[in-house]
Amino acid sequence: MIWIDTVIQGVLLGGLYALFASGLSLVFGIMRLVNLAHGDLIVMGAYLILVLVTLLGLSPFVAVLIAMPMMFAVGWLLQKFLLNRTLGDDILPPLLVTFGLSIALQNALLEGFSADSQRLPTNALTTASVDVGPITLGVMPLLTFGSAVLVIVALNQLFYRTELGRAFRATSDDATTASLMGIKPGNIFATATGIALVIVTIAALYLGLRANFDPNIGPARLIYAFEAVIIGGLGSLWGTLLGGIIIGVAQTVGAAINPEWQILAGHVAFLAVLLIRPRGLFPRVND
Amino acid sequence: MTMLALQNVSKSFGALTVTDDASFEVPKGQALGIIGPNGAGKSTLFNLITGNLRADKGSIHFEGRDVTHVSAMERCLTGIGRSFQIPQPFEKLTVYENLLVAATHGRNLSESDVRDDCADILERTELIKRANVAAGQLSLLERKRLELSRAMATQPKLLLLDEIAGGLTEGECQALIQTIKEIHAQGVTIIWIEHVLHALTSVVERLLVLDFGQVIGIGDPDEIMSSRAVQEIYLGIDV
Amino acid sequence: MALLQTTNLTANYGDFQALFGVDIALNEAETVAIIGANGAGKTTLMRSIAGVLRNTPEAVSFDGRPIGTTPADEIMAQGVAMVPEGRKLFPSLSVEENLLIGTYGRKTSGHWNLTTIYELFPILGERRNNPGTALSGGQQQMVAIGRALMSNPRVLLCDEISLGLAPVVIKDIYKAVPKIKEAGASLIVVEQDIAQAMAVADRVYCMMEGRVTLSGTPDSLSRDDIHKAYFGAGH
Amino acid sequence: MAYTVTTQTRASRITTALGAVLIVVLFALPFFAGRGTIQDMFFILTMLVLAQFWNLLAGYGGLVSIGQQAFVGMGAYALFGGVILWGLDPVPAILLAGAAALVIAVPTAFFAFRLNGAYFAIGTWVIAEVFRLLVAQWKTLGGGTGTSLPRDATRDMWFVELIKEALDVRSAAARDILAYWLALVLALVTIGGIYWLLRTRRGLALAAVRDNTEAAKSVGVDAGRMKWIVFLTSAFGTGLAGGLIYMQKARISPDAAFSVTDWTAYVIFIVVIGGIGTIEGPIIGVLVFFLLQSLLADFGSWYLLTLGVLAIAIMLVAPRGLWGLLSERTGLHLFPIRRRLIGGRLTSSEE
Repeated sequence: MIWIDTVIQGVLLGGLYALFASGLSLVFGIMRLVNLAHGDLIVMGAYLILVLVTLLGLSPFVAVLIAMPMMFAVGWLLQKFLLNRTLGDDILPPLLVTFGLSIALQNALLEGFSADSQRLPTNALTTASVDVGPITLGVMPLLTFGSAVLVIVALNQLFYRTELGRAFRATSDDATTASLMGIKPGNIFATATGIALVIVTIAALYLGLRANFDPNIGPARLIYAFEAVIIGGLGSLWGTLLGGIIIGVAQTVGAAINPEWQILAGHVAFLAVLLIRPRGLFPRVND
Repeated sequence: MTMLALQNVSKSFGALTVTDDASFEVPKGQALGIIGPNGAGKSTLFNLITGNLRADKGSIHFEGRDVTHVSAMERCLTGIGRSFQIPQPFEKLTVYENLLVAATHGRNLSESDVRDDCADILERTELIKRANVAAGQLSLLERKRLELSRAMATQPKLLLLDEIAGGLTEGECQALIQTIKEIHAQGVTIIWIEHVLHALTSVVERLLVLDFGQVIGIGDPDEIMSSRAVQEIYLGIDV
Repeated sequence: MALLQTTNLTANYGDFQALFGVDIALNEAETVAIIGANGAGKTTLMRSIAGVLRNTPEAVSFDGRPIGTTPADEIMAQGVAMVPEGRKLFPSLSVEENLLIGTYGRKTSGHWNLTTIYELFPILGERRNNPGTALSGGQQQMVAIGRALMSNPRVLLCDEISLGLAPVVIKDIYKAVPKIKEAGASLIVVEQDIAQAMAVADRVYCMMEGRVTLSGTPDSLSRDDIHKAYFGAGH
Repeated sequence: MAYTVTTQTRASRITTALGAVLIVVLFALPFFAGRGTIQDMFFILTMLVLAQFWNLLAGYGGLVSIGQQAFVGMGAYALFGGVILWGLDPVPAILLAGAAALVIAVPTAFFAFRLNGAYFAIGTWVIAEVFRLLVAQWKTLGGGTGTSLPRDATRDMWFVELIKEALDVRSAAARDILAYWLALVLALVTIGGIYWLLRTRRGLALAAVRDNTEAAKSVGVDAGRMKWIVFLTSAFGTGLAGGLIYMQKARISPDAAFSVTDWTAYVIFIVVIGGIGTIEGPIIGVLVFFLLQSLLADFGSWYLLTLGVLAIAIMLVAPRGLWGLLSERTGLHLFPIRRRLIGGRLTSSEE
């Protein structure tokens, strides 16, 4: 029984990792860009929500709604004026620029908010739990997982049901031909990163509600996100969710055996998948 | 003696079949020309022979040895040299160093062993005066010459030339033909894809026509050129 | 004043000059063919007009405005659509989505919409939900043409639409050209296939090695002239 | 007339001469410089070694790793393990550090080579994390909190007594001088070794693969093997540096020894700022890095913030770095690797 509980907790934790990963997956899927500052942007999102909560006295769930358009703008501008300039055949510029951004962002947050760990204010709802048969599930993990599923459904709708989604896919296939259709690839990329940062903001909300955060925890979130993306197969959003779940379950099961093994177990699961299926579980055909 | 033999070689990219059941042989010492319209699968056929691509079906034999599953690098070592359609020099290396890579690795020799060979090739291809210039700074003709020189530096028994005369002036083209004729006269087997037909027909002994990845015809250049299939392919069909 | 024209247009890839001062013009309601062997610079010319390659502002003009430095997406929005060489369908998009994306930058009502495209190429209607790349070469070419038509362009640039297609398929595709003209577009058709090009064109330019070597109406040009302009003297 | 090949230029002959003088001065430094200078120089030299190896990996091999801390950390822990568990002297244990890094580089490469480009980068990072977490389980070496080198091991270290007597210094200073000399030797061997490698036919193949992998394969270059050679070489060298750095620190913890900021971020910034793909670049880079650190040391995180922004700016404005800018303008190469054919029909041509 305890094992079923552990696995379910792991699945729900996987929802959080899928939220971390969806933005990364989206950006990679469209422009083959790996943003090494992704984890730090999540942390930045959490601080933004914290500032809004503190200054305006809002609930985190309301503050996130204000933070989302702000983060969209950050993503749009970041892509349009910085990252678009690094795209090309050479992988060094995007890697090094986003790595520089990661370090700069971490230290800007350190300067602004100090190294003290913070937490978003929780209320009765977020600490509540529900009993499903013999198993007790936290409302917060359930909300997180539900949000992850919702985000992925919404992204899939956007991708396959809207004109913007068509433009995303077309630009990802062939940016030059897309420009012959009247598409501005630079703006499409900027919009994609903007949307990725909206998802990052949602991830930041749950990051901040569920645990303490400080300016230095970004890189570890990037690694979880990256593992989820690779396990799922590049470019597959449902694969990313499954990847998140695998990391989550591996971590909770690892922790149940020995608390010190939690993180390690997640990494080992990732390496095992890499060993058996180097292209992930659901690789895109035309990659 | 047969230098190269392809048997029922096919290659597809998704739904698109770019090489369709191709079979032909090239005897040792012969120069074979390959023609066909854009998109007929000529460069793919080359990549299959050099090992830059792997065939889905069929087999490729080089000097009697099955090389179907052998890597591009090893095929080079067994004596298949190539030039690329779009010149692909090592841009930051000098012209001489470009040859040196090919000569030392393609034949597994030391630098001092191959120095004179490389210089000799550069003299023959008229690049010697540019030996110490970075390849990235060469003109188009020089890049084409470098493609040829670098392929020669591996001392190939079979030399594959991919549109080496395209984009050159008539005079430049004639000079290049002369060089290729000399290489051929030394006994190197040549397969040459070319759109500049008069360049091709002045060198090759046999012509192969490719269309939709299929071998439409192979034989004497004059006969092939006057065939209806080639007329249709090159000058179009009447509506 | 021509609808679209190039003036002393040059183009380079690195230090390789692909075009040397090309002057061509397209008048309203006209179809112009550009023929020439591989490497003559035809595709480079098309890419320069469509804005994929940048030039000086005055090198290309459309409707009296210089567009030589205008980005491709804005040129398309002004009404110059291109059927690119090699079809270039988007593999992630279905047939219908490939057609719909053609209107992304220009939503002008006119003769062409999904219904009329499916009338022009009925097979596309049947296969509307297939991935574009699962189609045969000829059908893919139809999608590429339909995609460009969806924006109801004033000028349609067709780059080697017979490329890699069987003769019977080429005939099928070319049957659409008169209907496209009828609906009001002016066309530039780039072809290696001389016979096809001559049959549909009002005027012909022949290119060799980055220069226009011959131009005129199809009737005024003998097969011998063309042969020379095509392969160069000496063959 | 026959052809000959040379790589020398006038600048390189001057460099050789000046370099020889510089090397003598550097070896003699402990005789007239203070302990602070020696410690600064130790830091500069070890960072230079790390930077040269990362540059070999990314700048020549195209393998952008963010996991070099794995080799620093494993090297350092192997040294501590050798000293604490087997009673080795710390000086020879540095070789053990290199060997340990080499050993873990094999499985690391096996996994990481399954990933391409940017994913290779994060993949190496994940693997470094795995090694950090595993080492944190190693209770005899202090687990997560770490441990120190035993006092008698550092006291009785090889050469320390000799240095104490010869220079008339305390044993702590003597250990610093020893570490400095070892770092100097390591840096010289690293630069000399990389320079030698680049001038062999393997180095030529490496440059060819970097310029055009497909074409390189087509002329017989084994591109896959080049990747392995570069990866293993740089792991070994990074491990040696890691061992040496922690021999000098004499205190280790998993978080410090496997720090991505200290052992990879700084190193990347050094190479990018100085100029990637050249031997001169990391040398310039490490000097700029040290200068910035001295200037901004009092400003805490502003320092790293500045470094990050500077690296972004350099990558966008001058992707070949400061040395790239300089050598583009002047054509100067202190470590020329370009072979020039002379003689024969080239005799009349200008040099």
